[in-house]
Amino acid sequence: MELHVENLGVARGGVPVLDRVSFTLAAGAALVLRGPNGVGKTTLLRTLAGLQPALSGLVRYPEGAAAYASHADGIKAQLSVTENLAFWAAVHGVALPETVFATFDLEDLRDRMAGTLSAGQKRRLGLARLGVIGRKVLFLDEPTVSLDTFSVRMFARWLREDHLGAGGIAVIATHIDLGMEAPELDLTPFRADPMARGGSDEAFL
Amino acid sequence: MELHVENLGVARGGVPVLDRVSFTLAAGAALVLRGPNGVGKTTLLRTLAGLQPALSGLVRYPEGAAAYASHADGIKAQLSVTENLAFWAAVHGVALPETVFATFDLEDLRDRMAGTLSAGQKRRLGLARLGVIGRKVLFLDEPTVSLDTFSVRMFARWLREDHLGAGGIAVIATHIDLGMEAPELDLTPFRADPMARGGSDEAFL
Amino acid sequence: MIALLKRDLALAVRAGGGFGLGLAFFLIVITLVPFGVGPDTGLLGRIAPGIVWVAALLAALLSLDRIFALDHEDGSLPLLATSPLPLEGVALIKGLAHWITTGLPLTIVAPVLGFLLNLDTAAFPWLLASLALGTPALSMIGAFGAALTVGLRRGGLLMSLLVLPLYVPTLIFGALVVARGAEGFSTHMPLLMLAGITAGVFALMPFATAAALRINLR
Amino acid sequence: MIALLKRDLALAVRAGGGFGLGLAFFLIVITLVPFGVGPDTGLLGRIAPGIVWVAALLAALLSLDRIFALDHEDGSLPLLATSPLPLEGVALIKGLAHWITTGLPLTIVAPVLGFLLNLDTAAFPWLLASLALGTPALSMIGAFGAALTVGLRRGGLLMSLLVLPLYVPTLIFGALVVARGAEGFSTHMPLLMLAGITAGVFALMPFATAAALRINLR
Amino acid sequence: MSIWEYANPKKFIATTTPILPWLTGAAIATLVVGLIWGFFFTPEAANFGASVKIFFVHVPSAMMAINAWAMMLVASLIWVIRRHHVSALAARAAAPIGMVFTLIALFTGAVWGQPTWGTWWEWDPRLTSFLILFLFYLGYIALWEAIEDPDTAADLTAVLCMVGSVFAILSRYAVKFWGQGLHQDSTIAKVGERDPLHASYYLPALICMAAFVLIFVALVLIRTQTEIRARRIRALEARMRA
Amino acid sequence: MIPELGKYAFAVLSSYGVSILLLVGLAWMSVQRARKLRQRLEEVEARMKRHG
Ligand code: HEM
Ligand SMILES: Nc1ncnc2c1ncn2[C@@H]1O[C@H](COP(=O)(O)OP(=O)(O)OP(=O)(O)O)[C@@H](O)[C@H]1O
Ligand SMILES: Nc1ncnc2c1ncn2[C@@H]1O[C@H](COP(=O)(O)OP(=O)(O)OP(=O)(O)O)[C@@H](O)[C@H]1O
Ligand SMILES: [Mg+2]
Ligand SMILES: [Mg+2]
Repeated sequence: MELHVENLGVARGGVPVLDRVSFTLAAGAALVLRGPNGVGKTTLLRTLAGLQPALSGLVRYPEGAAAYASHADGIKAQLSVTENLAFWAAVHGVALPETVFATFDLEDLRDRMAGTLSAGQKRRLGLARLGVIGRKVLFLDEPTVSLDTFSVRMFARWLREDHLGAGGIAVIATHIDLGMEAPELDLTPFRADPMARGGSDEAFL
Repeated sequence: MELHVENLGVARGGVPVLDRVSFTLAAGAALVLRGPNGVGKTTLLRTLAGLQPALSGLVRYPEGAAAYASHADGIKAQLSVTENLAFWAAVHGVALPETVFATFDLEDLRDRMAGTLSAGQKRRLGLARLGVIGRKVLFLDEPTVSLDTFSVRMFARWLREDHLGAGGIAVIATHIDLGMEAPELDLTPFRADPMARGGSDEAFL
Repeated sequence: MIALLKRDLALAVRAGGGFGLGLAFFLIVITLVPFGVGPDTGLLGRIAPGIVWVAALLAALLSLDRIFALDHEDGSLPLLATSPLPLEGVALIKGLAHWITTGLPLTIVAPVLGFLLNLDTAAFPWLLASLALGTPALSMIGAFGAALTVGLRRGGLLMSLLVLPLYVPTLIFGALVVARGAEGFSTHMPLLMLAGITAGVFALMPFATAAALRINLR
Repeated sequence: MIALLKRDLALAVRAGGGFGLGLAFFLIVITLVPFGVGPDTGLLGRIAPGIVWVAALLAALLSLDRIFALDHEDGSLPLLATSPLPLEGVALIKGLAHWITTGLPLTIVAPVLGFLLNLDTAAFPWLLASLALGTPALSMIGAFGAALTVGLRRGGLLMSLLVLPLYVPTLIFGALVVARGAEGFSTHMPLLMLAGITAGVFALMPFATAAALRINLR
Repeated sequence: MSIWEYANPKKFIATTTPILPWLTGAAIATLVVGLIWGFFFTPEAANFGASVKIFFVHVPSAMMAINAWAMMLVASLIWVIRRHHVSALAARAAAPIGMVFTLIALFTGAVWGQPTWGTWWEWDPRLTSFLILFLFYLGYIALWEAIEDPDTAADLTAVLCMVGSVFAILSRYAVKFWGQGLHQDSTIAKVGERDPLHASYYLPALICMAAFVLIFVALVLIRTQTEIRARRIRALEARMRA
Repeated sequence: MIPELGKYAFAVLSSYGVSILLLVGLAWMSVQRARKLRQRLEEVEARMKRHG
């Protein structure tokens, strides 16, 4: 199990955003992406997760091992917390682990309709999905937005012990401190020259 | 100009959430609301802004002086950054101040459609609206979510110098450090007894 | 208020043709009817006034959820409610913008569609007059329905259910104007009624709409 | 896949009656037509097959945007796309869920509405048969249209525009079955065609729908 | 003591519970008497034949279908002005009953029309306005069901009920103007005039009407109590979770 | 016993039948829901007492 990224170039809206990004993560390793707003963190993560095509370069990890999580987490307001998680468990063909409610501090909210949760509670539900589906390679876009410090620590603990400890891999974009040691990668130096070749508009330059 | 809150009780979904909240802010003062996820910060701010009725108690500030800002900031994806701000300026009957683009680091993005902004850029646009409409009493719900450290500092500067410095008032809910000294109010002790009277369900208890 | 009208029109144009689409739907419904009913021109001519009016109504209906739902989703609505604009004015402007983007273009092309359905030529001016007079009421009643259901995710169908019975008087008088016009009878009375309905709706509905919005924003 | 079907049905029921509303719309369109056309029962009886079918089509159309748009807005769609489910299967299930919540109830009540429009009693079994056979195709074609427009904010009207021409063959044969049934002619040919269309649509559309989804998710 | 005290949910349940058995009994008794009289012991009419017996379910249900909406309008107004929860819940409780009465009137009218007018359905003004009334009931109920927050639902449905009432009257007028009717005019109110209802029908008809009124009141009370309990369950559960 | 209804038999019988059916159905549903909710309320109140 390894995530290997080589000379990756990514684009958004037809404009190259990042260029020549390379790194390799072994099982159990995490990488924190840093960089100012608009540098291309979200674009990079979506490309890694296979949700949009790369401009150039190469991404390699075992097929069907990746999961992507962003602000919008596929939470249905009209389903209860348990129903939401049970659905994703069923889709991924796994049983809903009972421990997940304790891990993500959702015990008291089990039967609450997801639509009535507060911002941070909703975020915890979104993260709990990751604990349910058990994918090994996680691409997380600002996972701790709206979480209070206690929940941030709780999430970091889960990531460190349950996910990475079990041989998982994680790439995390964030502006705030996660309270866990992991190598950081500042994306500023990889900014693509907007006039560079590449992108779907290439033929017209 | 003064914001006076006395014995305020607020509810969400018919359930009392906070009770007996009191504070007074003079012109030029800010208050940071703290508290774990789900304690009722968002509910309190919405009540203060007049978007939902209070259960009990009293809120007093000059009529028409308040503005509320949350994650959803009324940004139209199909309008450009300038058009978005110009619209809110027109609705509030003020001219669009040229300085606002520099203040919120939007110079380069002026003619960009708002839908193509990154998460942090969109947030900056949402905050710029506050700089445009010039309301004196601000209720801000996690204003710096998704902002990079540079932008957070920039926003704190604006708040301190341009807003509070000009006699404004601000109540801010946040989980992260804003990098500015302001008194904090932890809401945990004000948690309402769920069985307390009050709430739209009162008659049925 | 002018700013709001301008913004709504700009959004309608940019969001992939707010103008064109109401029209296109109107056109398509009218062309579908001959497929369903069969190509008998006499029959088509007789049902034409009713079909044109029902199609206009459905075209208006289908775009109603644009009126407030978008502003609700992106959080504009509470901001507008706390802005210096009176909410009644917002409601009125929203209805007006909806009419300009659907009712107006539809009125203008209606004569062309009258041909498609073999409508008697004598009825064409009446078709135009009745649509011009009646479609504003459809938009304003629709704004009320949209305001009632704005809090609900995809309240589209519920809104149709609420709005359609409210459309009945407008529809009856509108189609009656055209039908009577086609047969050469006096259209005085239904035209007057149509005008009365539109006037009444514009006088009262903004208040009901604003009330519904206030309740939903709570 | 069963989980997805169950979830979609649960959501349809909880979101304020996904079942009832498609039906209500069907009923309302059919009751509106006489208001437009006038109370002449002979005339109504003759246009009834076409009107019922056009109404069924519009009822299906109006709820199409529920198929994918909700899942797109809350981010479920990319998650489903990266899940172990094949996207073709997702498309099929989505079409099926739509049929169960709109096409099926609509087929069941159609005879009652036949009464309202004075449809010949001989045509009732044919009405039922044609709707039962044809509405699944409407849902599946609709899912394709919904997939094409899923990225666009309020693609509702654009979707209608794309989908309606695709509905024409189903509409023609469906209405033809009923009309021939009413007049006592053989309904063999149009019924066969209808069955063919539905079978073809179910064989091919899931692939086209999945392809459209993949492109829109990029 | 003010009459508004009964608008307190507990007081309402306490006062209505002892009345309910009597009311229910009276409703069932009058209905049984009225229908049996109407069905077995009335003569055939000259113009309607034996079908005149339908009169005894058709007219009371048609009457009560309209009255139920009127009651909902009054209850909605009370809710909007005085904000008594029971009033809003009573309006909610009455809607399905009104809808069923509308359905009965529509159905009995339709099967009556078949032998007398030769058609199940005719786009006659009176019939048509009943169809519209049915749609109003449907929309009103659907709106109640669709909204989570009970007070929001009460407010919005009240607004709908008021606006809907205006449009219902407007539709009645529009429909009258749009087609000429087959349906006969009201004769009940014309007792003593030139063409009064025959005396042998008058008494059973009156009993049936009383029966429908009693049924309506009894069901409204039962259903309002149920709605109050549902609301109380909701309130208690919300607090237990919090 | 049943009066002579002639050609109106279906009309009269079905209107009485359907009307009674609808009324009884509505009453039954109302009573059933009343009973169910009364029971649930009692449970909830009991639970409430235990939790204080
Ligand atoms: C679906 C069809 C019908 C509907 C919706 C309907 C509706 C009504 C309504 C609203 C009333 C008025 C009740 C009142 O006075 O407050 C009424 C009364 C009456 N209807 Fe119908 N009706 C229908 C069909 C028929 C038919 C087919 C007949 C007989 C041929 C009929 C005979 C009567 C009579 C005799 C009255 C009593 C009039 C009076 O003396 O006041 N109705 N109906
Ligand atoms: N359609 C478009 N045309 C041009 N540029 C675009 C378009 N869409 C996005 N961009 C730009 O692409 C860049 C990358 O955006 P991305 O969302 O990846 O940034 P990010 O690093 O995630 O930022 P943040 O920290 O604010 O979330 C941004 O500068 C954005 O403005
Ligand atoms: N319909 C409802 N029924 C019961 N409780 C609800 C309902 N809606 C919200 N709540 C609860 O009300 C509480 C207050 O929520 P609120 O959004 O104000 O919290 P918050 O302090 O802003 O939290 P966060 O930091 O996560 O944004 C939460 O515990 C939430 O779960
Ligand atoms: Mg980002
Ligand atoms: Mg919050």
